[in-house]
Amino acid sequence: MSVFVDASTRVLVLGITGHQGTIHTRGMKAFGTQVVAGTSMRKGVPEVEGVPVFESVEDAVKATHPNTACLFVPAPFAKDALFEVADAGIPLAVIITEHIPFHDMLDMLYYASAKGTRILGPNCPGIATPGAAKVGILPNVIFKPGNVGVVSRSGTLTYEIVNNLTENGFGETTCIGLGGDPVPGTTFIDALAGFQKDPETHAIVMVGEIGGVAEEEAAEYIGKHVTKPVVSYVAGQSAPPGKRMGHAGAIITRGKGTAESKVQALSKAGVRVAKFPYEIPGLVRQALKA
Amino acid sequence: MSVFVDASTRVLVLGITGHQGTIHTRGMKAFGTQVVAGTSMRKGVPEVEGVPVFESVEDAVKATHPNTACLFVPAPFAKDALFEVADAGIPLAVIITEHIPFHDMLDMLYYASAKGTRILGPNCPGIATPGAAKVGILPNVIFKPGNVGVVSRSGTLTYEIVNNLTENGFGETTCIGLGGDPVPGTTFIDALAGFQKDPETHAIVMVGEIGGVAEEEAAEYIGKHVTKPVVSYVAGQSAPPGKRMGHAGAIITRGKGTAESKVQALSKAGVRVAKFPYEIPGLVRQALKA
Amino acid sequence: MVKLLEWQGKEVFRNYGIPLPKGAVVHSGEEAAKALGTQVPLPCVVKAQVRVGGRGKGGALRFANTAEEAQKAVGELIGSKFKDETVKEVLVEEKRPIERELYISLTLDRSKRLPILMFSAEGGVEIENVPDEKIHKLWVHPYAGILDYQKRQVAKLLGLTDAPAKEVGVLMETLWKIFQGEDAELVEINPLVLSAGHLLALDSKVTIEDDSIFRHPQYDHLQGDMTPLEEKAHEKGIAFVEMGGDVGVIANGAGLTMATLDVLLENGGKPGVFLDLGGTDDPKKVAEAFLLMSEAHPKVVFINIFGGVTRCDTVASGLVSEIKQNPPPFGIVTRIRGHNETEGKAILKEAGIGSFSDLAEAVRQVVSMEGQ
Amino acid sequence: MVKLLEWQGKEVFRNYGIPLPKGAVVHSGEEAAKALGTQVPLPCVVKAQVRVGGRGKGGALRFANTAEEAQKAVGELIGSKFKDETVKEVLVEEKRPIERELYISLTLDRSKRLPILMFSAEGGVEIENVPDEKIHKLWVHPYAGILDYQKRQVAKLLGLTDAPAKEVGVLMETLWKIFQGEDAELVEINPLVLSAGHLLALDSKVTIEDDSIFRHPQYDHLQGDMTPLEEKAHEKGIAFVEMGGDVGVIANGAGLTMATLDVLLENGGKPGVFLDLGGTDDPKKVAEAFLLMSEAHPKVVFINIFGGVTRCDTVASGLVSEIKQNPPPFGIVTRIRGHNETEGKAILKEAGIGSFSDLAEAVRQVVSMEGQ
Repeated sequence: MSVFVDASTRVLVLGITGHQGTIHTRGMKAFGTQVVAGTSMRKGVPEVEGVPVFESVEDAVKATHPNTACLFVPAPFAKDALFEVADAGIPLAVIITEHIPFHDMLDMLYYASAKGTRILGPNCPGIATPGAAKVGILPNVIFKPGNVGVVSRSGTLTYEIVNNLTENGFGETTCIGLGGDPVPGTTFIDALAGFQKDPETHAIVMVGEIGGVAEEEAAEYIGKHVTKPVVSYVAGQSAPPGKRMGHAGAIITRGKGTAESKVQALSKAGVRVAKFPYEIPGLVRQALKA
Repeated sequence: MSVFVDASTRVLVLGITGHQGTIHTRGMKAFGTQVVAGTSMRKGVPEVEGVPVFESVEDAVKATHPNTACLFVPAPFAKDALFEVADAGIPLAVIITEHIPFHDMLDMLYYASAKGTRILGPNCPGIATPGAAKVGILPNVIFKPGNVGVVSRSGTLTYEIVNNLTENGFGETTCIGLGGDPVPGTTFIDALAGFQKDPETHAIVMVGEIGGVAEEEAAEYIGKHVTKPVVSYVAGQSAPPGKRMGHAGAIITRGKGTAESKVQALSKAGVRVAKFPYEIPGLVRQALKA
Repeated sequence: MVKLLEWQGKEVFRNYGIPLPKGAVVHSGEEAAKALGTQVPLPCVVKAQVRVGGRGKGGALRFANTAEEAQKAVGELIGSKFKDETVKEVLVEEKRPIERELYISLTLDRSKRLPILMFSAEGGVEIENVPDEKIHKLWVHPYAGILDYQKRQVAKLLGLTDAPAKEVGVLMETLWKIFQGEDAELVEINPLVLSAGHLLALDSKVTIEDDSIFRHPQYDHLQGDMTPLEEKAHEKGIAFVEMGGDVGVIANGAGLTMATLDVLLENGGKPGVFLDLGGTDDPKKVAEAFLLMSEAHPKVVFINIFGGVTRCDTVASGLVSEIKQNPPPFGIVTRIRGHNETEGKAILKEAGIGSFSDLAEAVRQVVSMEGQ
Repeated sequence: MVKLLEWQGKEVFRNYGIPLPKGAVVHSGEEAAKALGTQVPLPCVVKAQVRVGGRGKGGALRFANTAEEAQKAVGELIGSKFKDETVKEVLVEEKRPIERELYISLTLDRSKRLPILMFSAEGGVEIENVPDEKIHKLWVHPYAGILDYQKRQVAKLLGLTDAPAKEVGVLMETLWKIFQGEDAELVEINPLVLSAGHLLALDSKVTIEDDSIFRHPQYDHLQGDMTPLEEKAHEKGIAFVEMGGDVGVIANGAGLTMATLDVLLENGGKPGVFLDLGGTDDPKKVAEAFLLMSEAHPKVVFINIFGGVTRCDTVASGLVSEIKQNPPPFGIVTRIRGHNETEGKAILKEAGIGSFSDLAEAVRQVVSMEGQ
């Protein structure tokens, strides 16, 4: 078992003829993912990396029946692309594209939810279920099948943590990168609910960062609904208030979203909180033994 | 048991100080319904028919915790009233108001569904569960508790049929008036699903009329999902094409929505179709014996 | 349903920026000659402004190469009858070269409860005659409106590239704005033509929803396809349909009205007029209904009322007092059921009005009176 | 985040029709005197145009009864420093009678993932200082916009009746149009005043989202609250924050950058600049980062890269070649992990650059070099 993607995942890559689209189609295929189709605004491209390319999502769906979309389309066109995916009835859209205006994302979120499509992202590294499928840009080499579920708002920090877990003998059920944008399609709570339900996940690693109140809300949810052990790290404990720490998600304003409040809420919910990212494998070992 | 309304129903009447609002508040109370609050655009009205009156839905909800709204507000203000009801988290809105533009109703439908509010109507007589609660304008005297579920797009024709059922010794679990407008909030299928699930409903009476394809869709649903006996009558078998028969619902255009196609579809799905409304009690008796 | 004439629909199109041929509405040959000298270039098309369809085959569309020809055509059309509709206005329009004829419309899909955009590369003929597989459909979410990918899809399926591909996207948005902004039931362009490399609306079909007229007073007095009596009833808020037979039917509620008709026809009755009092059973409406009925000259009137909210005795008293004041020139059969039915029937009996409980029995009485 | 100056925000307000006092932006006392003679009536308010808050207490807002007083105030303000921000422009505005001071704003509620409208009857002070129970909140659905019942609600809670009750409804719709139309992160009016019985926006706070600038080029060159170096990095698409210490940190990804900082601070290091290369580990960006770093004059630079998509050896090669070409004026410690880590470290070692696997160990080395 796993969360959101598994061996039955069939990926449609939107923007497959772009630089990123092409590279990561190769990466997804190398991971063992069934990449069944691509779309492109460029006309007359028959295939990319052995994957057939269509002019519209509707055409791709009719011919290849994907159940997951991976969006690499440039930010100004992402909203329309997501509408096309939702109208075609694809239940999961992983949006890698960064710099999508949050006003667009609000429209996308409410349109997608009316059509029954889940969005993961935007501005996220994607999702990987080792041994089954990867949708996005996560590096292939860091994963190993196992019983730890990982969910994170960060990119490279997550790679680092997963790599560390794998090097320490652990493996992952699914690794979910939520992305750091202010309006995420999928939240910690959605991912935690998935891991709680997944029988193969025995422990959950949740990587948060400063800004917003997503970690506090997740802590409340954990306290009420998650019986599996959760290990967490919150990045940005030393960040100065009011400064953007790399992306729009990581900003502390008006005394809200501080690392302190997040760490406190998580600890209160029974989460083992690491002070530094490299403490995570040790805490997971403890948790699994307990 | 029953469908959509029961003894726990707590009604908020929007437009309670209007002529219709006041009369039917009295009627609902006489039926035994818990009418807990009303709202009005008129300021400074403390109560109507012993029901406290508030200036906003939010105020009414805070004070009296209704779980059903009944709208008598004039058509130009119905959309805003429904938004207010949906934002207040009330899960069922029965819209009696007629002449609401269908463009408004489209907005209302998608807003309500995003907020988790079911709309019954507009332009409908409401819903009644004998012995428990009535929301709307259905006459009180025609009902008796029993095991027949009734769903209809008509008003008085339904009263006539229910009265006929009751006079013939039957009683009703719930009687649902969908209303005859082109964009109904609740459809035959929603009601049929409710009756199928309700253990006390042993037979279902479905009163259709010409126009649209709601009866054909209901027939398909019955064929697949309804195991209880269904008796039906379709009004307007003699209606001339292209003429409106009283309200926007009842129009035959482009050869679609004819009585023939409806009767055929229902018969094919195993429904006992009455040629005339007064045949219904006999068919129900047959159905319950079979 | 307010059904706009072609020129009225084109006025709406013009206000929203849809490209149209130059044209003028005229009421006489002289007006046509004047317009051709100034606003409208030759050669031209002369189009009778009627609401019924099939104008092409019926001679309601003519072509003219000279002002004289146009003047003559207009003179002939004005006052002529086209499928029972008298031509009062004629649209004189420049004749534009036509490379292709397309079809596009926006209306409500009641089944999906969503607006539906229909389009076809086979325009210029009645859409009913275009085979299903050549009509493309897409649905519009009321909040999101026309989406960019849908514009590309339409351009592709219509075989449009370059400027017309862009124009059709703009047109889709405009149709959507009209559909929502004017509370339309239907906005149709047939044919939408490719003329000198650009899209152009050659015809218009726009209907406005009755229920929305409160926010569009400009459409209030535009006639629909109702008869004068239907119009009169409409103004009083009574649904009234003329059908050609000689039994008048008065009932309350659309469903009950239709059911009454069903039983009547099955028993050999010929409904001439039917009149739906609506969900109410207000006695005042009964009086108004009687006056309207008199104007339709039925042989016998059948009143079928179910007393729901109002009691049967109230309705019966209202009915009797109206009949006493204005003795109607037709026979009356009543069937009154529901709340306080017995009391109601007693009142009617006293006034000498036949009254039944059983619908089939009542209808048999109506048919026998009709046959006398 | 593009933070508009008061007068820039008011230009936006003016374009959308929000009522404002008469005013003029001036750059000198002379310009002020000219404006007061023509556009702006006396008495007036003289307001330094700076992005930081607390202008009232800090002397950046002055009142003037005569043109001379105003000219003098403007002369004093122009070129002065206000919390590190130099005043370049001054807004001279007519002084209007104030009956009440209110607060209203629209921003994003990240928790509910919905726009939030906040309003309070206690305007004119920093909203942070208004107690929670006096700030009212309502949420706006992105598709449905401001609803009529919400307008009534706001008017009621603000204690507005008659004309101002209607005006606040219109204002809410206008704020919503600005919020969506200009892709704003925040649209705030504080104070919104009741002046001679009508609503008037006395101040403006508008910030535009960076990511939306592609469709609002007019905001492209309006300065935010970044330092010149931060600005330069921003133009290159590199997130760059100056913090005052003397260790430069280069990492890839916001999370990893922050984690690096966390470990550094905990070990007694003083981060001076940090620089997020973003989700990429493109060697070219490393070169650009080095040039920016040099300008910030750090004592030691710590490079913490996780090789995800790009391999570690590629990154190491890029790094070495850049360092050979432009020998940097600071010490370097690297920690490179991930794909082809071993090969990468070998390359760095050959070039004499210290390289670690363990983050804590690397950080201790950084701190020891910083202390030298």
